[in-house]
Amino acid sequence: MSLMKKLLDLDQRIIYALMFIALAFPILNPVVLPMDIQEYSRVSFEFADSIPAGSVVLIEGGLGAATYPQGGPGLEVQIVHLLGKGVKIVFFSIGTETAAWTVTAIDNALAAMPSGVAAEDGVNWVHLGYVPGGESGVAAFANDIRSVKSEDHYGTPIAQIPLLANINKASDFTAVFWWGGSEGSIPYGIRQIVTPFGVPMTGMCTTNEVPNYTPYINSGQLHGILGGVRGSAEYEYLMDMPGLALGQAMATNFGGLLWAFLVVLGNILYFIARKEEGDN
Amino acid sequence: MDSYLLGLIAGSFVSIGAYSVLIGDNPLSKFTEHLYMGILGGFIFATNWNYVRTNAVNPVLQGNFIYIIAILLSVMLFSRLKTEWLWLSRYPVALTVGAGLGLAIRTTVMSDFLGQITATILPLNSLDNILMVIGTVTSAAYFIFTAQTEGPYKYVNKTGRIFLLAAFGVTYGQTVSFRFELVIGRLVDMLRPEVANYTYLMLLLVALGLGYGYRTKKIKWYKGR
Amino acid sequence: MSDRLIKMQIPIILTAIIGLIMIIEFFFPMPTAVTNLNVTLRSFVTIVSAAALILGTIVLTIYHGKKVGTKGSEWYYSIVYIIAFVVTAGLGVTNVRDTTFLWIYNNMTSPIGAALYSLTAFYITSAAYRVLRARNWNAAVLLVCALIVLLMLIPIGAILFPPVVPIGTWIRNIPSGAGFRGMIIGTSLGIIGLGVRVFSGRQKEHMGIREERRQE
Amino acid sequence: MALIVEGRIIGLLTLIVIAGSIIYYMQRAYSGKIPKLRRLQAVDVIDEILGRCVEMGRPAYYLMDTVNMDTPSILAPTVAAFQILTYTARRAARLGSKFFVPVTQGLAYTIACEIVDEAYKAENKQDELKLEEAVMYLPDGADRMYIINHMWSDEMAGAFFLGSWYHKAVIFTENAARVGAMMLGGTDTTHNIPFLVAICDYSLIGEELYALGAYVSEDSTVSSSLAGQDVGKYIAVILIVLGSILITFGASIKGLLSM
Repeated sequence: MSLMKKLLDLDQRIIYALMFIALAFPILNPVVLPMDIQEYSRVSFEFADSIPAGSVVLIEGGLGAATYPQGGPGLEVQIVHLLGKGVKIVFFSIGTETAAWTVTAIDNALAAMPSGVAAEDGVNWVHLGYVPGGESGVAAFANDIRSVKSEDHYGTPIAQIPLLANINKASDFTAVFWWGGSEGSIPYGIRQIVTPFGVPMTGMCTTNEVPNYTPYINSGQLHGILGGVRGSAEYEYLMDMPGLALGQAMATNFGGLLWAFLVVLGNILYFIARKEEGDN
Repeated sequence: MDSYLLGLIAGSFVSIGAYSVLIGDNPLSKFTEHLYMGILGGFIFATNWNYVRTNAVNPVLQGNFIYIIAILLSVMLFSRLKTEWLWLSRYPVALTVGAGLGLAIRTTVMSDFLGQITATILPLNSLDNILMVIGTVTSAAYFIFTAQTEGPYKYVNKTGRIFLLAAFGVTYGQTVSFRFELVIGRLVDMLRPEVANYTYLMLLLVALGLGYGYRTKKIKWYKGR
Repeated sequence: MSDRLIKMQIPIILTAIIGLIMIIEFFFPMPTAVTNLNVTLRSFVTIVSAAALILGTIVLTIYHGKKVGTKGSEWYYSIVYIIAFVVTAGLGVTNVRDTTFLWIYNNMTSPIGAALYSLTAFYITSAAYRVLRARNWNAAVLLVCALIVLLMLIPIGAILFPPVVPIGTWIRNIPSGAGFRGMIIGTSLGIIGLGVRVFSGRQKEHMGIREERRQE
Repeated sequence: MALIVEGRIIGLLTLIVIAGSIIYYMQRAYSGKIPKLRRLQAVDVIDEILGRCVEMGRPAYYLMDTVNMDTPSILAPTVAAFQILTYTARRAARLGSKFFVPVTQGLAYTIACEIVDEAYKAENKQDELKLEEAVMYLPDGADRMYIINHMWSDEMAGAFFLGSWYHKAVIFTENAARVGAMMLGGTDTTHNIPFLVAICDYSLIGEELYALGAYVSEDSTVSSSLAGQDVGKYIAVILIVLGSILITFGASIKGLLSM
């Protein structure tokens, strides 16, 4: 059997092994290649970067077990970014599971916080936890926070939280960051906060949902959007904080290139083999 | 060791077991298969048991007797355990198929049939629009069963096929990238600094075990094709 | 009542009636009683489906039990199944919010599930190497579209081959969009046809009924 | 109160026209007027695959992937897959091929049991059937490992991938191909049909799955209904072409269609 034939009938397990290496290598040794920043991500980042120190922003944490690996790293970097700029953050979630994952994001961000940044619970940030009721819950929250929440996620009464002393409705926030994950909840924010209160908003969703939200971006209701792991990675890249998302996005590079290489190789070999057969 | 770290390690080990299926049928993949099936079976049993209890049994206990019908239909399913009574399960099937097909038909005619037609009605003033109309028409006409593949219809059929294949190619490419993200997500958890050493140890043990098995021919090695 | 009536005709008529109620409710304004009835019927469907899953796991457990009892081939694996099943089901039935039960779900079931889901990445690659070959024009179309779209999606693709981004976007929007539209229109007609055949009682194979035909 | 819900008038009208033409063609077939249909290659492929399995003494797998019968969009292809299963199981019984049908949902499982049981009864081969081994319930998700492992250890020679296919499409077809099985695939899910088309030896695209279900019933009145479905396709083609020409000259029929 010629080498050509052997290569054409390559044992599939060799391909699997190569794929494992191609996908695991960049995770262990993050190689950061220059990356084109997508327009929507750049707009979203610049929007976050333009928030003045001292203002209070609202973050909806909608990442769950399935979406946290892609969105979580981005959210963590954003928390570091905003707190580092002296911006105060109020968190909430519209799901019970996602409220718990938001705690994870806050904890990881605090651990990664550069020293000297003020990041005190209740003063610089507060996590209000789960707000039930879906879109109507968001509406109630936007109109009167105290009507839906009497204590924060950890059980501290709202009256004892200094950050919330002068905050009770959506118009008290400078901006909204909606980390919707795969919840499909970004329109809730647009309909219940952006439109009635005029608070500017941006957010994050999974890659496949990006096309659904482009109309909102074109109409100016949404200031860009971060899509999937690539969106998170671009945030890390722009912050110069290479982390899990950047590693993951770069890892798709190697896998994708290997895939493309194998397909092209398969075709070249196929045509050579066919020509040889034709000659004989 | 706390339950969080223990969970990560357990997750890493069972993932290795799951990935071992890539080699072909082997004892580790068989073990993981049965373990997974058992856990998942138990999970499905428990959650559905709970669902039936809260949504059918409890309403009846609270005096909502119409749910007795649901319980009765559910019990009929168990006729499966005796072949002569199999026909009893046709009643619950009638309910699900009737309701399901009815719901499918009423939405498909609006969103799929009329919706796609309306979206394709485009002014023929650009190449893109013209291609869109031609592509949709020919690929819909590809499925005309009463037309024989000869005469002018042959060309319609061939054109439709090209558009369908382009659509399949795009989906193939798009899925590839998304699937890589899935492996990467799993690997990230398995290769976390606090777990990585356990993962490597497990990999080593598996490699040694399987290697020994294959060398001594105690495990069947499937030839690659 | 004849045997044929209860075993065959009533289920078929029932299918048609329930199906037609669902369709009529959608197109015609209905009194709330009918809408409520439909909601109840749909909740029955979910209950019956849940019960069916319970049945399935019981049958599977009986199968493995028999295998252990008769020491069938590879019966020792069945013990693994039974232990895993009994432990998980036992914990879950006593309390679905039990922490050990949830721990098992989060740390065993989801990782295996995620790992198995991600197996697709490997098979998609080995399949691509084997079958994505430009054997003829049709295959070439599929191959080229797949390659361009993938390169468009990975970050490095746009750096190495900048034109893939506009070309890929165009392919995705126009030819591919058109192909899928045609296919969706066809499929919707297939569903309607299936509905008509089932509701009119012409096709009843899904109930396990197959009669000898009048004409071959 | 309006007689028909607003915005759904044209939908209802379309449904009546399409269903009406399907019933019309079925009625016509009673009086012996049978439309000439293009032959679906897949009908012969079923026998070819089963024949190959008998020859090699290896089993054929009949896989349907997602069979959640409470989800309407999944139910339709599943019912079509059951109709084809009825035919395939019967052919398998007649030819004496080993046959394996794993099912991942309880209700579908009872149906599959009944279908296979009836098929072997009809061929008087009940004694050759071990129902609990031929039709097996596997929890959705866990079936992936079971089927991959068994594809290798059984060295199956033929496989059918019909129904509502999701991510398992590429997992099973690629393994089956590597084991060396001959495959027939068909689904209507847009996300995963590329894999069935690219990997299987023969494939059914979208509506062809439903058509095969009608075809294999071997009842000319049923297969005649396909001619009725074609009326719907002609309607679609005419509406699109006519609508586009009209809109080019400034007259839109879109408003009419959304009545």
